[in-house]
Formats: sequence, structure tokens, C-alpha cells
Amino acid sequence: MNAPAIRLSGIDAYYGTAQALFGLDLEVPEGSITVLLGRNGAGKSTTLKAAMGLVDVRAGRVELAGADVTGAAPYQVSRAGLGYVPETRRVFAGLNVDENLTVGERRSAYDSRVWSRERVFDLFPTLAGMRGRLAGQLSGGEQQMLTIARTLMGNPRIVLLDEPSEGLAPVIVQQIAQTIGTLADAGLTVLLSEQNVRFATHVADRAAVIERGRILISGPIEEIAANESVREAYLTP
Amino acid sequence: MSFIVAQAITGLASAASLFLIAVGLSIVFGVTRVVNFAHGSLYMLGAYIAFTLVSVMGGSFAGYLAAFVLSALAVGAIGALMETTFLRRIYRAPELFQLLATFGVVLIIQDLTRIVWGADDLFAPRMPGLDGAINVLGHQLPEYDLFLIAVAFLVLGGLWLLFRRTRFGVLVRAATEDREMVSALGIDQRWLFTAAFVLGAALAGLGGALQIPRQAASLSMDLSIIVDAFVVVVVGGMGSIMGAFVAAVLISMLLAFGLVIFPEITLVLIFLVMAVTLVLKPSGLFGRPEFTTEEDRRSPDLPLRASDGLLRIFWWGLLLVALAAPVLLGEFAVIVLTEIAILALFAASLHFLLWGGGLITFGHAAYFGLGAYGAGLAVFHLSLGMEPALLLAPLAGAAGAVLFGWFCVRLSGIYMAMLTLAFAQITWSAAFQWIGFTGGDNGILGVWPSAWASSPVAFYYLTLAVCAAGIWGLRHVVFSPFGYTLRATRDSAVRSAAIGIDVTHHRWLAFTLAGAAAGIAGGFFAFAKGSVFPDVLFVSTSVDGLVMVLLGGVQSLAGPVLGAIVFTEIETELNRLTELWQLLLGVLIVALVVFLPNGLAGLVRAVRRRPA
Amino acid sequence: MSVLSVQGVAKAFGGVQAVDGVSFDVGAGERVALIGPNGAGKTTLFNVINGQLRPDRGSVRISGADTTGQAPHRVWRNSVGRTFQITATFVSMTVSENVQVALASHAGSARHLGRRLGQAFRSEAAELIELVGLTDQSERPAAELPYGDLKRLELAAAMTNAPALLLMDEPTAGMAASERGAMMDLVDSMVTTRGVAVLFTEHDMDVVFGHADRVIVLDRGGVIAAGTPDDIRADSRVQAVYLGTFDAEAGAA
Amino acid sequence: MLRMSVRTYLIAVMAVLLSSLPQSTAGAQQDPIRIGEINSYTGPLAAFTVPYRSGWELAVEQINAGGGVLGRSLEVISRDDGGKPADAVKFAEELIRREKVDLIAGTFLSNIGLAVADFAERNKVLFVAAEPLSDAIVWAKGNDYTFRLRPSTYMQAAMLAEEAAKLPAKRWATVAPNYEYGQSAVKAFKDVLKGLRPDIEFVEEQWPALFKLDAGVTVQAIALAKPDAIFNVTFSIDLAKFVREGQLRGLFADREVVSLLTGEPEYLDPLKDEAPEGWIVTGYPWQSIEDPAHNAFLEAYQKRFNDYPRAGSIVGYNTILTIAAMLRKAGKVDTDAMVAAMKNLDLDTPFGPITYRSLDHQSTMGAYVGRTAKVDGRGVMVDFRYANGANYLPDDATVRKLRPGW
Repeated sequence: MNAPAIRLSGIDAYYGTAQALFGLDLEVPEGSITVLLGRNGAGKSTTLKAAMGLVDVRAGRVELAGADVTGAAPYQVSRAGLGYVPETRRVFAGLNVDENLTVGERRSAYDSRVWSRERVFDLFPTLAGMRGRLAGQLSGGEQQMLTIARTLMGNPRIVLLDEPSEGLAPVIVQQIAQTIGTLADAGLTVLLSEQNVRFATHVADRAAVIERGRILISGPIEEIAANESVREAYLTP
Repeated sequence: MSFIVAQAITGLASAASLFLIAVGLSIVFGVTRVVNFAHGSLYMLGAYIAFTLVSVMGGSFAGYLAAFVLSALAVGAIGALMETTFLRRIYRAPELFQLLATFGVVLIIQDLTRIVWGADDLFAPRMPGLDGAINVLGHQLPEYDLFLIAVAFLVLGGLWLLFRRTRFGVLVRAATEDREMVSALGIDQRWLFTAAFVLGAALAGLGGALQIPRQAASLSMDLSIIVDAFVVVVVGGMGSIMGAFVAAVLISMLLAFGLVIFPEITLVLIFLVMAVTLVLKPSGLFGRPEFTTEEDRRSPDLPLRASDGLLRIFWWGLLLVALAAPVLLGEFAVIVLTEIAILALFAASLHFLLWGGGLITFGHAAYFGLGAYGAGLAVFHLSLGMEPALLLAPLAGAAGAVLFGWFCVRLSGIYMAMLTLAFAQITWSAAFQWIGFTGGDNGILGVWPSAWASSPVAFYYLTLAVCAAGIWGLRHVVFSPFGYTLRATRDSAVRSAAIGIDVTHHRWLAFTLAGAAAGIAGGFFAFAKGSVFPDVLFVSTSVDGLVMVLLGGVQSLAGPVLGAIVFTEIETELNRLTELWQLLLGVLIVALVVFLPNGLAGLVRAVRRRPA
Repeated sequence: MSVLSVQGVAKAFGGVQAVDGVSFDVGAGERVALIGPNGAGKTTLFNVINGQLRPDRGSVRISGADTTGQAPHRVWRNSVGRTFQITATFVSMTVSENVQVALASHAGSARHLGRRLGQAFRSEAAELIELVGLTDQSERPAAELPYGDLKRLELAAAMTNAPALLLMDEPTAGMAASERGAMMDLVDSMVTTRGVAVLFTEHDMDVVFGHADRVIVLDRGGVIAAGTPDDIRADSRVQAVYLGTFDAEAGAA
Repeated sequence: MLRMSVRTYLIAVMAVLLSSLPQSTAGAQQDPIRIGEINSYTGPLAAFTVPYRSGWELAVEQINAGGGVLGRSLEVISRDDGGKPADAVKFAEELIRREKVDLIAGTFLSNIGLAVADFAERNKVLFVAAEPLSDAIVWAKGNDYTFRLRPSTYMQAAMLAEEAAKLPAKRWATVAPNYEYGQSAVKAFKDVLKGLRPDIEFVEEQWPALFKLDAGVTVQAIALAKPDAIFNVTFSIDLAKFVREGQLRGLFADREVVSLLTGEPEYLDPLKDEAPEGWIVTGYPWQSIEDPAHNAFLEAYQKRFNDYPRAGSIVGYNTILTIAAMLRKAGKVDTDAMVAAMKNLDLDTPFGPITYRSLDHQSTMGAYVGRTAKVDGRGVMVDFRYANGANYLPDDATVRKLRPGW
């Protein structure tokens, strides 16, 4: 049996003096699309950041495909194959589309490049037409595409998506859902956090519910969706 | 006509020097978000190292060229050392702490340079091959000026290529916007920061080295250039290379032609340019508005609480000791304690703005100094006695705060800090140069207390009473609706506006109040010293205030008082013990920012919070 | 008389026309949703109404008074409450203090230096805090509150001037599905018990269709549709530029 | 660990506090006479004050080796004011209240000199102002307790104006740092020169900020006015820039330049082989003074410090000579007696005999006036003469008007 793509065990994470995760355990199987459900402030984003090395993890262990990356700097985690698409997009507004991709590009990633610039533009044809445009002048949906494209340029094996549907029009959300499907088809493991339950259940095959910095329950999406108490607390609109 | 051309070319040469210094500062700020006060010190080091290299290698044309390059590399290496050992540790500290820490480095480098090279000015020979002048429309223009202009354009072009056409440049620009995101994309940002800092330091070193054929290397190079460089960077827009260039040219041209018409205005002119720019375009000519990334979020303050047991004991104990001091501690201690009481009020007024309102000021000396001058001038010009003069002091401080605050409260963060600094320097310039009114450098003398308060002990009790009341008053204001509202504007300006608070106006009032309190302190300072000199308005006075606040602890009302006590004692005693007090003070400041960011009060709090 | 009347508002940034001649009214006790794709001009329009931006053309009237181009703190004096997409509260204060500061501002005593804030407006604050269901949290620092409660706190602060109009920018953004309903129920109760009119933007179509009396759809700076939720749901143009098919599909599931 | 460091810190603070306590000073007869000395020994001014310190150290050693004064040795307790007047006043307080010094001496910057002078008057303690140049110290703000050694701005400007009057030049330009010293020097020069030569006009004034001279543009602005001669007050780094740019741009060609203090080694030596030639300056040509008293000083100084003296060295040396002579004359260490002894105090110095005038408490120590030249690639003074300070002070009636209380 392969080791899971991501294994978080017993994570305690902090912002300054405030503790955000409490002994959190989470496994993301290789090749899965796993969604992290929970209220704002429950620790979804923090969980992704803990995997990425972006928050202060004071206890526990972070493993990527069996390799221990606990305490590694974000750039080391990234080089170990974890790609991160942040909440609120965070494109480099003063750089043009091409330059944004350059930042994400990692030449030494693999011998053969899986995600070349051309392939990324194939995935997001809209972006291909605006290579010279400043990222700050793109619309919200275009920026979301750019952040994903930028992350792909680093040839990750696993992609973390923090609330990819947040603040986007339903029609754009739909496109993002398709994109995530494409990524999975290309062999990537995906972990995303979401508030939009419809979106989540539409794209994901596994789910974990997080509450106050701990995972309450996790498993195949159908099981989670069927769980009465979960339904009541998180899923019913 | 020919004069205009010649003067323009000469002005361009000045602009070239200014640009070479400012652009490094701008790059470093862009990437690290640290406003490096020590940039001027790196520039000075560049000059000294180049002088030594020229002396050792012989001052041939090639020797000079080699010296320029090697100095830049050497200063770059010093920059690498500085970044990796110390700056790296303060990237997450609040802006003001960073400013302060780098100011500590200024003090350290200043003393070290004196130890290594001595205090004499070092004048290198002219650069062979460029030591003549060429005739332009009947004016003799130094060849070296033209060389400098060429170098500046080369550097500008080189930097443009570097930032637009190389991957490194793209990464640096990306890190300028969002360094955390850059890291998450697999780039070792520590390396990027070091590289950017080394680049900035090397440019400072180059700028300093290039001065060697024009001027002597001297210990006053650091502070005399840094403020000008700040102005250039702020006017051009922090982080913008083109902005630094345009601003350098703009300012140099204004000075070149300004001093033909107004030979006395030069010092004020440069700050006026900055003030006007910031008011019209708060982020500078080419700058983008500041934005905060997630990592800038700091754990918020706790809600205000009335003093608990231990703190009450602190306040009452302090008051008791203060009252009994003349009996217990002797004559000189009374003099020191008078100074402490005054500086405690000064620090408390600064703390009120910093902590109570999140208003970052690097020019609080202005209001302290205006209070001192208000009192001094009242004695000197109006022949008023101590009592009315002391009443004028807060009015003078408040008047300055009303005027400067109107501009400053429209900005935030580092821009606000820079503008407050600029206003303080304008005030200093005025006091220094307007001799007919202020006595200039010779100051105002004979500002002595009235007969009844003339003994050191009597004056001490008077000072203690007023300053303690002032501190208590400021503390009371923090808890009043006004203080809470101010805190509200600090926590969230948009929410404040959405509940009907005129944020700008409220901050302006807070500025005025703090200005008045600092003015009181300044007034007493004038009478304690018997004289007023321009240096009360100088940046070092502002820095002293900040060190006190930081030393005591920003997040506590007791902080500034504690800080004033400890700082004044350290300063007084350090000077007796060693001539290297400046070096030690620098080390103290740096150590404070790195190891004790919450000050003494924070330390006490941390110890108390630990389970027994 | 409308609580809010927007007439011909236009605003451009650089060369980009963010809002181009938008007009609409909101009546007393009415709940109006403003929706549209990102970049359609919702935020710009909101900021014009709220006073953060001055329009190039057009006017904004609140309960008959012209507030065009007035700063936010003055708009508030015309009985307008406001909540933000990303919660804006005073994190170094307790819940109660957050509301007390707003009440002090409403009472015109924000500049008082005399007595302490501590006990002032305590009972009024307690009343509003109870209204949003935060009574047991009232002495906790706002910094410690969970996100949903912060949204409630914002609502309490926005209610301190007994507003005739509430402007809510994505009131349920960042909330779990179950919390969204509770939040909007709370808003509905403000409308019914206090007669407040509400103008809100929202991306969650359940919230929009479940809690708006009327929906206005913006695209490229102009109004492309306005009407009841049912009208909007059926509008093909709205489906094309904004709704897509996904929601309809999933909503049926 | 944390607790430890708190305790360590508190102990350190306590130690500092305790050291502020008054220290017992037993009044035995053989205790040294304590001189409190304040100057700016750190920062950029160290270039000037360190030679000054060597000067007074030499004098103290020589006097103590010779048995001291009144049977007691001299002890100097020195403080660094860091260039801040307020700190100078604080250390003056400390010196008289805690260190119980018998008198105060020193200071370089005019403003610090004035602050300490004012302090001295108020606290009724004798202050021998060594180096500050400001005229105000003895005139406008002169007081009973303050005496000044070095020739003032006015005196040195007057020495130069006398030479300037002999030149044919009619159109003059001035360049001076924009602060009190620069403005006073220009005013004194203008006043004296116009008194001697009513036909002269001043056609251009440049007032660069201190240490911020933008040399190129300033030089061209002066050249634009086409003056016959230039009076320069800039010094230190400003001077170096001015000299280099002026020479490059031909500003000094066919123009006389009269320059204050530029003949002092402190200012001339850093210019090395670019030292201007033919400028009329005040200064200290230590290499060429043919005088036994000066030779003795020079020899002792070079032997002691393995360095040549600067103008400041002479001032430091003379400061202690002054105090020793005053103490011998007073016969006791008592402020009133010491102040009385300072008036009309005569003493011999390496510059010859000087007198502290009772009229305004200014010493008659003079300066050397001559032209600059280059010898072996460095600037020196040639054709110089010693200008006795007594000859360059206004008449007594004028001084009485300048100095309040007369």
C-alpha cells in the first residue's frame, strides 16, 4: 500500500500565541480529491497552511508520500511536490501573467516537464490571450485561474486549494470545478477547503469535517454526506 | 542661458549621486519592507573602504575603477552579514521597531568606523583621467560629474534589465508584493531577501565609493545623506527604481536653481517637496499604495483593564520613591529624576499615539521641541516668567501638532512615519537657521525657573507634580470615550467610519493632544536645562523617545514610564563608564528589538503569566 | 419615499467604466440583493452608496437627503448601518465595548474626555447584544470570537444608530451552510421588528433567492435585470453571464 | 531561564541606580584640585577634540610633574557631551554636584559653550570656555563666571578683513554654512571690511546647509555673480568639496580668496596636495613658528604623542596653563577668588603672553594670518604673522555696548 499523499498527525498549530489546530490528524490518499469542510475559523485554511509550512506547527508530524517534512520551510515543502493555491487568490498584481507564471516555474522539478507553459495555457485558454496583461487588472475568475496555473508551473504532485469558489460568480465556480476534475485526471492529488457544500460534494470524492481545530469525521464523500449530524450542522443550507 | 545648461548638468551630477544612494534603499524596502536607516552608514563605509583601497592600490584610473567595484562588493558582503545575522530576525517586527533597530546599527557603524579609520576627514586625490574639466558654453564642468551621470544611467539601465528581463528580477518584484506567496511557490525567500539586501548594500557602497573623488570621507556622511535618501525614496515611491531616479533629478534640479534665488532655503526646500508630494500622492510619484499581507497580522492587544494589584503597587511605589528621592538619593539624583519625569511624560505622549491610536510617528521631537521653544521664546522675546511660559509650552506643542498632524493623519504606516520625520526636520531646520527669531544654533539661554522653584528640589517637585498629572491624564484619556474611539480607529478604520466616526479628524485631535503633552514636557525640559537648542528637535530626540517606549514595552501603560527611568539611567551612567557609549547604545537598541520586543513590561507580564 | 434612491450613478477608474448609469430604489422594510459576476461593479456601487467613493455622475439619496459623495461617517448620520465582507470589528475590545463605542459615537460623545467609557451605554449595548444572540459572549475579547459570531457583532454595531437602511456586503461570506440561514433569519427579524431596509450583495444563491424581496443583477457596470427572485432565476441573460447551470443542477439534487 | 535574566537585569538596574548615590568625598588637604571637563569626544567632532584632549593631558602631566599647583595636583574629570547641549548641562550638574569639581572647563561647539556658560552663571561656578568661537559667549551673553580662551569669530574675521582691505578687489562674494557661526563670521567680516573700505560691495551670498554643501551648483552660483574676491567660512567636508569643485571649475582663477580657519591643520591637512594656494587664512603653522616657547611645546607634544599638534592641541594646552596660572594667582580654590584671579590674568603660552581682559573675559590669544602654499605636496601657511588678539577686538566702548551689565 502506498503511503498517503499527505499525512498530518497530531498537529498543534499557532498564530502567535493563539492556538488554531489541536492535535489534528488527516490523511489524503494518493489520487483523491479531498475536501475539508467546516465553518470559517474552524481551521480549514490553517490545516492547509500547516501542510505547507506557512504556520507555526509546534507539535505533530507532516508527511508527504511518507517523507517527513515537519518544520520544513514553505519553499522546501513546495519543492517536495506540494502546490498551494491560497485563499483570496494573491496574484502578483504588478507582474504580468507571464511573469506570474515565471515565479511559479521550477526548472529542476522533474526531468521532463509535465506542466509546461504551453500546457498550462491549453488548460486556461483565456489566460493565453492576456500574457502581457498585469495580473492586477484581471477579473476575479481570471485571477483564480492564474493562481492555479502559477502553482501548476511548479509541477506539484499534490495541490492544495484554499476556498477556490470563494467570492466567485456561480458560472465561474462551475469552470473551477471542471478544472479541478482535469487536474485529478492528470494524476494530481487535490486537497481543497470549502464552504460551498454543493461545490464540494460536486467535485470531491472524499471529505473531512473540521471543527475547532480538530477533524470530527472523514471518509468517502457519500458517507460524510449521509451522516445525520454532519448534514444538520454543515450541509443543510 | 549658458548658465542654465551648466547648472542643469551640475544638478544632474548631484542627482546621479543621490539616485545611486536612494535606489538601493528603495530596493531593500521594496523586498524586505524594512526602511533601513543604516543605509547611509553603508554608504559611508563604501567611501571609507574606497579611500583605503585607493591608498593601498595607488590612485591610478584603473585603481579607482577597481576601488569602486571592490568597495561595492565589500559593502555588499557587509550587507550580507548584517542581513543574515540580524535583519532576518526582525522582518516580522512592527515598522517602527525595524526603523529603530536599523538606527541602532547606525550608532554601531558610526563608532566602529571611528575606531577603524579615526575621526579625521579623509580626502582622496582626484580620479586620474577624470580630474579635469571640460568647457561647456563657457563654463568649466568637471569631467568626473559627467562620469557620475553616465554611471547613474548605467546603473538605472542595468537595474531595469535586471528587474524586467531576468528571473531573479521577476522573483524580487514578486517578493516585493507578497513574500509568503513566493515562498509557497518553492522559492527560498531567505536567499532572495539576502540577495536583494546585498544588492541594495552594494549600491550604497558604490554610491559612497563614487563620492571619494569629489568629497572627503567623514563620519558625518551617514546621517547627512540618509534623510535626503529617505526623501528621494518617499517622493519617488517606496520600492520604485524609476521613482527614485525621477525624484533624485527633481530634487537636485530644484536645489540647483533654488539656491541661486533663495540661497538660504535649501534645507527646508527638500522637505517641502516631500510633504507636498505625500499630501497630493500619498504613495509617492511611482509608488503603489501599501497593502498588508497575511503575515503582517499580529496578535491583537488585549482589552483594556484597570490596574490590578501588582500594577497598583508599581504606580504607588514609584510615586513614593519619587517623593522621597531628594532625601534618599542626593543632589545629582534630583537632577536626573527631574529629567526622568520630563522624559516619562514625553515618552507617554508618544506611546499614547503609537499604542492608543496606532499612529506611527518618527518625529515626535517636533512637539517636544516646540514646547521647549515656546517656553524659551516666551522668556526671550516676551520676557515672560516661568509660569506663563510653561502655559505657552503645551500651546506651542499643540499648534505644531495641529499643523503637521493635518497632513500626517492622512497617511499611514511607514509613509506616516516618514512625513512626521520630515516635519520634525523642517522644524529643526527653521530653529537652526532662523537666527533672528530662535537664536539659531546658539539657542536661547537664561530660561531659568522662578525664584520659588529655583532650587533643584523645588523644581523637581514641580516637574514631578505636573508630569505625573500629565501621565495620569493621558492614561485617563485612554479609558475615556475619546480614547476608546481612537483605539477603534486603530483596530479598524473602515468599521470606525461605518459607525459615524470621522477617523481623520479623530486622529488629528489625538495628535494635537499628544502634541500638547509633549509640549508640556518640552517646556519643563527648557527650564530644567536653562536653555533651548535646536537639537531638541533633531531626529535623535525622537529616537530617544522611541527607545524609551520600546524599552518599557509598547503594550502597557506603565511601559513609557519604566522606559524613561531605565533609559535615562543607562544613558547617564554609560557615558561615565566608556567612550563607546554610542556603540553600546546601538547594541542595546538592536538587542531590545530582537530579544525583548515587548519591553520590560512585556517581560514582567510574561513572567507573571507563567504558571507557578 | 424610498429609503435609498440611486439615480444614474457612474464611476470610472482610469479608463475603465466600473459603474455606468445605475439607477434603483429600495423601499422601507424591503430586502434587495445586488448580484453579478466579479468585476460587474457591485463593490464600486456599494462604496458609492456608502460614501467611500464619490461618483462621477449621478446621485444617492437616503430617506430623501442627498448624500452623494459624503464621507462614510456622514452617511452613517443619515441612519445607515453597514457590515463588511471581511468582518471589521475592534479586535482589542470586548464585544460589549465594540457596541459601546458605536453607541457613544451615535450619542455624539466619541470625543468626551471626562468619564470612562466603561459603564457608559452598558444597558443599551446589552440590549443590542441580546438581539444578535451574543449575550453570553459580551465580556469576551472580539479577537477570540468565532467568525460567525463576529458577523453577528458587526450587525449589532451596525444597528446602534437604529438605521433605516442596512448595507451588507456579502453577509454570509465565509460561513458554514447552517450558519448562513441563521444569520439571514436574524437579518429578516431586523426587517420585520425594526422596519429596516436591507441592501446586500451575495454569491450564495440560496441566500439570495431565499431572503431577497427583489434582486438586481449587474454586469459590466450596468443593470441587466431586476425583479423578483423567480424572475431572475428564469432570466436567460442572467443565467448566461452569472448563474450558469451548475446551481440549478445541484439545487435540484 | 527567563526568571534568571529578569533578576540579572534588575540587579544591573539597581547597580546603576545605586551608583547615582552621592559619593563621599573626604576633604583632605592633599586631594587634587578637581577640574570638570566637558567636550564632544565622540562622533564627527572627535577629529577636533581629540588633539585638544592631548593638549590638556600634556599640560596636566607637566604641571603635576612639576609639583602641581598650591601644593596639590590637578585632576581632570572628563565627560563626553555627544554634541548635545542638554547632555552637557546634565554632565555639568553631575560634575559639580556628584564629582564636586572646583571649576569647569572645555567645550568645542558654540552652543554647548553657551549652555555651560549660562549654567556656570546660575550655579556660580567658574567656567573656562576653551574652544567655542561664538562672540556671544563673552559679549551678548557674557557673564561673570565665564572666560574664553580661543580667539573668537569676530577676532579672526577682523584679522582677515584687515588683509582683505589691502586687496584691490571691490566686488565680494561670501559663502558660509547657514547657522550661527557662518552668519556671525560673514557679518563681522562685512562690518570690519566696510569700515576700512567703503567702496566695497558684496554681490553674492551663498548659505549652504552645514555639511550639506552641494559644491558644484554653489560654485557655479558664485561664478555667475562674477566677484573679484571670495570670503569663505565653510570648513571640514564642506570646505574640501568647495575647494575641489572650485578649482575644477576655475572659480579661484584670478580671484582672491579669504578663508576663515583654513590655515589650521585640522582643516588644511585633510586637503593634502589639493590644498588651495595663495588663500589668505587664519590658522596655526606649527612647522614654521620660530619661538622658543612654542618649540618647547612642540617638542614635548611630539615626544608624548608621536604626532604633531593641531590648533586644538594648543587650545587644550593653554586651557590648563590658564587654570594653573589662575590658581597660583588666586592662592586658594574658591570660586570668588578664582573668578577675581581670572580678570586681568597674565600668562605665558606657546603663542606668547596672553591676558584675560577684565572688560569682557576674552583672552588676547591670537592666531596666525598668512597665505596658503603647497610644500612637498601638502598645504602649509607662508608669509604669516602672529596677529595678537588684543588688536582685533572692538574698542572698549563698543564692547560695553555689546556686553550687557556694563
